[in-house]
Amino acid sequence: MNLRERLTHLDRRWLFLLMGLALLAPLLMPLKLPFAQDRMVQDIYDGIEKIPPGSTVLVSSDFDPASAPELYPFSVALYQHLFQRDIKVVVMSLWPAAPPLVTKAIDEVKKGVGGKPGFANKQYGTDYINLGFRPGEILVIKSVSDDIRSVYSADTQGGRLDSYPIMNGVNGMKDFAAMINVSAGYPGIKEWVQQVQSRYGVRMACATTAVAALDYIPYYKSGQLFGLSAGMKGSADYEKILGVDGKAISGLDTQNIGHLLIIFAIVLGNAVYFLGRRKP
Amino acid sequence: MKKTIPLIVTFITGVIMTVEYFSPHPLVQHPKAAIEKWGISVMSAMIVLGTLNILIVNLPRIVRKERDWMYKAIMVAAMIATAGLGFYEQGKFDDKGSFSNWMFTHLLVPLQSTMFALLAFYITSAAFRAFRARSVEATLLLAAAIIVMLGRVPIGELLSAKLTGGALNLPDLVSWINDVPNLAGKRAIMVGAALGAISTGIRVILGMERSYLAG
Amino acid sequence: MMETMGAWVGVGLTVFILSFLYKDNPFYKLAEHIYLGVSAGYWLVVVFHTNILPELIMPLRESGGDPGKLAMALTPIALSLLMFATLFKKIAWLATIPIAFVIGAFAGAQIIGFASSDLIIQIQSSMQPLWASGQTTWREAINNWIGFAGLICCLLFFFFSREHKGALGAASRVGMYFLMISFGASFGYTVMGRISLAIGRAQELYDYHYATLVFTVLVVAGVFLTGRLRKPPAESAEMKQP
Amino acid sequence: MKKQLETAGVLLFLAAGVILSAKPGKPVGGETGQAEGPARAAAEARPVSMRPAEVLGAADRWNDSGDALRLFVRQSGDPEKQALGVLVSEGGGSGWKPAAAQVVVHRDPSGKSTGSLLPETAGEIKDQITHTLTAQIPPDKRGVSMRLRAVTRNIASNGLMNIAALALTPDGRVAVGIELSRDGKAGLIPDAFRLDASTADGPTPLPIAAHLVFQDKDKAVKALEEEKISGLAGDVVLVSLQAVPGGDKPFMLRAGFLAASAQARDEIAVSGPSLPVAAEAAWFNGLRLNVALLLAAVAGLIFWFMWQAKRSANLYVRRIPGIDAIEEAIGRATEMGRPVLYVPGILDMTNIQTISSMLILGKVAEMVAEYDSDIVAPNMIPFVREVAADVVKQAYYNAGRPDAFKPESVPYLSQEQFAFTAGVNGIMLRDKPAANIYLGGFYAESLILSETGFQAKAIQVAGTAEVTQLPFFIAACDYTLIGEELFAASAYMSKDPRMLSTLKAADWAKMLFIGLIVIGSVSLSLGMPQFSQFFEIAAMK
Repeated sequence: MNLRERLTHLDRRWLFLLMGLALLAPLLMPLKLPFAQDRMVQDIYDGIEKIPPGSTVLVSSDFDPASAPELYPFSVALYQHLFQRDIKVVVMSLWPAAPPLVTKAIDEVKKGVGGKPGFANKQYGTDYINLGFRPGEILVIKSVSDDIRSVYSADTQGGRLDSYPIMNGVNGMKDFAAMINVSAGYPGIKEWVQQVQSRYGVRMACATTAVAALDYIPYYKSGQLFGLSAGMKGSADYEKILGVDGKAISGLDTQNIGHLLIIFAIVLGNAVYFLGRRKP
Repeated sequence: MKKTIPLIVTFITGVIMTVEYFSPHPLVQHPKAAIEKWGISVMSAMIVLGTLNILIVNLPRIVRKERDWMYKAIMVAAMIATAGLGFYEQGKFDDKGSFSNWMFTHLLVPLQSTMFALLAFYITSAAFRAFRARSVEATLLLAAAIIVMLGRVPIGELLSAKLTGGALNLPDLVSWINDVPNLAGKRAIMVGAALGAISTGIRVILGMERSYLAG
Repeated sequence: MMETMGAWVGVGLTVFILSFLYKDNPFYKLAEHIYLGVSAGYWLVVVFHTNILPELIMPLRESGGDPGKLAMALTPIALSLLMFATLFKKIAWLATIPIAFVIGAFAGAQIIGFASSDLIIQIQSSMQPLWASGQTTWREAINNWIGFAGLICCLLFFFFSREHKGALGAASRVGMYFLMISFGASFGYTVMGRISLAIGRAQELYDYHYATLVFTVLVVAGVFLTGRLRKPPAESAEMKQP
Repeated sequence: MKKQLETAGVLLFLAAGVILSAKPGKPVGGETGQAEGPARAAAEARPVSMRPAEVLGAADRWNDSGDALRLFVRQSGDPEKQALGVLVSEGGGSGWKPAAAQVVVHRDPSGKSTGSLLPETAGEIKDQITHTLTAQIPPDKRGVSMRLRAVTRNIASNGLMNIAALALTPDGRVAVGIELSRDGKAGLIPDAFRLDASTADGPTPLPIAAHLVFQDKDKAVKALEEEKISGLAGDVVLVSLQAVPGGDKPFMLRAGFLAASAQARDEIAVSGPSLPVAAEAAWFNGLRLNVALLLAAVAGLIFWFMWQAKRSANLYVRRIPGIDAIEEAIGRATEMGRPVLYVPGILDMTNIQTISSMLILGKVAEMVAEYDSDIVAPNMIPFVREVAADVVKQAYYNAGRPDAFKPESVPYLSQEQFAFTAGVNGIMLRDKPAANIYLGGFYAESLILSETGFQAKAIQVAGTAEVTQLPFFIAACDYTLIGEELFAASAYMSKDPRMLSTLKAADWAKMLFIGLIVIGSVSLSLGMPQFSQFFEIAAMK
């Protein structure tokens, strides 16, 4: 069996092993290479900087643990940024597994994370609120944007919305200075843009997984989204702009080797394939 | 009757939800709000039904000791344990220190994220074994993919700058690909998909598309 | 104590699932079924506590005998209950009513969403100045030309009522190339996304490396002990699952 | 050779991208980043100066949606020299933006801004000023004059009523408060930035949300915080309230100006109550005319071709290469005596991709039944499984072999994505199907399925509208139906004239869009933005 044949019949578990090593190696010896920030992420930052302090922003946290490596660091940085700007945050979710992650992220931010001081003074119900999950996908999106209380009579703590000062005067999409969607798929960005952004003209930005990000470029280019963060790189960019040393920046380190491995695999696989075709 | 009633229901809800965008009149807006609220209830019932189905499908199998019945039993036990604890603690999955939160953090999170983490491995194997430059299309796709893959990581940025003496900035090229050719392609797909969705929507509302009634 | 135990459990389950990469084995199956059970239980509780209790049952209690309010509270409950008709063969068709209700609502909402956001806004923002003037630089103008031509060619690629010959054929071919570049870019992003998913896990395993080692040894030994470690056939049979 | 040339051409194109994407100067896309086209530029332009100015009125009819309100302002003292300022709101509440694009302003050499109302809008102003009132400050109140000019009402898109009141702050040292009352008795609400029913004297039975919006809101907020209100001289202040429409008694409004100091807001002046305004519902939101027209055009095309299809079932649709591939694959599977694997995706029946997939499944199963071959169609959603089983059964019936249908050939595997995927992979490795057909909605499993199928050397035909998954299918499958091609294939295979007619309608709609884009781009290049502006969504303006 020559090398080409061996490669053709290579057990894929060797490749799994290689990828495993590629994932672990940077943890042992970080490369810490510098990187340029994406303009679309810079736009999110600039957009939030433009929101006057004291305004209320709606965050729809539509992801679950599966996409947490990509989107959780973004959420953390986002709450840090919003708290830093003294913006009030109303968080809701269209994904059932999201609300505990929201609580966790905000707790971390309050404690202080990534070299940023904490925001211990932020009060639940006054500075932020976690409304929780509702089933119903676009129907929830539509109801929330007209009248939050029609779907959310209570928050995750079981309290009536009217018992929280932050909800005072907040009834629908018109009362939010911006809407930020952290989305891992359906229901997510597309539904928010279609049902809410194009209808109410609310300023909207999104963080999404790298997988889906490019599908939403048309929304960004048409101005429907004022910023778009793609996957872990986007989260790392945001952390960098914000001056946080977060999880995404260290994660990006791991991506270096992983990407090189995949490119190597594609090139090698094709080489083997074409050589094999020539010698039938 | 079995077909007519659902078709009428679809027609009414569909028309109200369409017209609602154009008419701010309360006679349209109030039914619309009710449809949204009721629809949400129906969808939560669907979820409950789905969970019930797990029991209905698996319990007989466990009782009959079919193949892998032990795993099914573990699944049902895990489900009942989670649900039981959750109901006992009133669904407070985000209360630190509660059992529900422990289950969420130490069972659901690692399990779900590892399930998806498998994809990182599969993509390596697929890259090696299945992604072939068999045609002009596939070649082009892989070329663009490699550029983007390199341009999105620090090491690619560094290499491109070093190798070309700063003439080529990969992240800029990636931005250009995203903003120009990618935009054209994605927008065309978006427009086409929108046309498809609209025509299907119209057919559904008018009862010409009724495949969802089968079964 | 609970936390440490939790971390060990988490690492253990992670290793169990990753063992699937080697081949299907009882550890993976165990973890998989725990996952299915836990997530189903989680869904049930969450839906009950976030919707059924506050939005369906509470309004009933709060209606206070007011017939109008009572009717408004009862209708969604009745609709939801109809869903459960599927469980009974004879009246199963009744479940199509709530399904039809939701499908109609989704269809209507989507018609509007797609028409406003994905058609009209996209068409509007595709209208770009094609030569440099005022605010537009030449570089932008060239990019606008590429985008303009690309979009039109891509739209022509999805043209079905004419044979793709001659000019239309050429245009649709160009359109296909644009599509391929755009798919290629997505492909690159997807690779990035997929690798990201594993990074969190790698970090966790690294952080609790004692647990990782213990469980890895356990799984390897277990796979040996169950006697399934025969040389797999040439084709990867590890995916086999009934 | 042709292939190589084409590849070279495309690679050259990518190389051109290097040049186009390179710095110097700003990155492609411009420094504004997201800005694209004049629409955005206009939205972010500075408002025209309106100092000192007088609010002429607000157009009532235009904001019946609550999505926009336009104000007309002219320079006081000189009615001949008019400037027209326009504020457009996103949603009637927060986020009022000056839209300079709609202002016609001439500047004379002395620097004074003069302008004229657009002829048609001038007419509308006259007709539409419905409620105007003026209030003079009592002489002892520092000699500041104050006006509450226009009060408008409308129904917002959420069915609530918007009431907008305009007030002017001539000397700039004041902020504004507003009063809402049903009988003219309730007191002034002394909060310049949050108006809420709960802070009024006695609870108002209406859910009221109000906003104060300055032309430059950021500046106003900052100024108030720093107690430097003087910077706001001459700004138009706009207050919008929402109230539920219905047969209730009408509302009245009063505007009051407060001293700027945040600690002590001395009341400077209060206007008299406005004329009663009552909520009234509108039937059609004129601002959404463009969406209505476009939707009508698309629907019209669909209905027209449907009618055509009924009259003459002669609708040409080109052959789609993917269909040949499917037929070829089934043929080969039959020859090899191996089954055909058909995966209808993992989405529910509500998804159009699944619906299309079911139509194709019917045809594929029919072919399989005719060839006396086998089909396996695993499912992830129980409901889809039921439909798929029906479809396959019907197909066997149509092929005249109803007894050959086996329910287990349409198995339900698992509702969990990866368990389902593993199950399908198991089928591939066990049953060794010679043709794998993946049509419908796919997510992450596309990669795993197509790789396993490639390794198993099956002919693979895929099709999905999930754009993110297309790259994997294209790279690993023999033929891929891209997006709409999936729907086209289902129409083509069903030969149903109604389906074909939708396809034809979509083609014509695309032609229409191409036409619009060409006209819009050319007119924009010629400096005529009106055409493209017509297509702007009201909320986005």
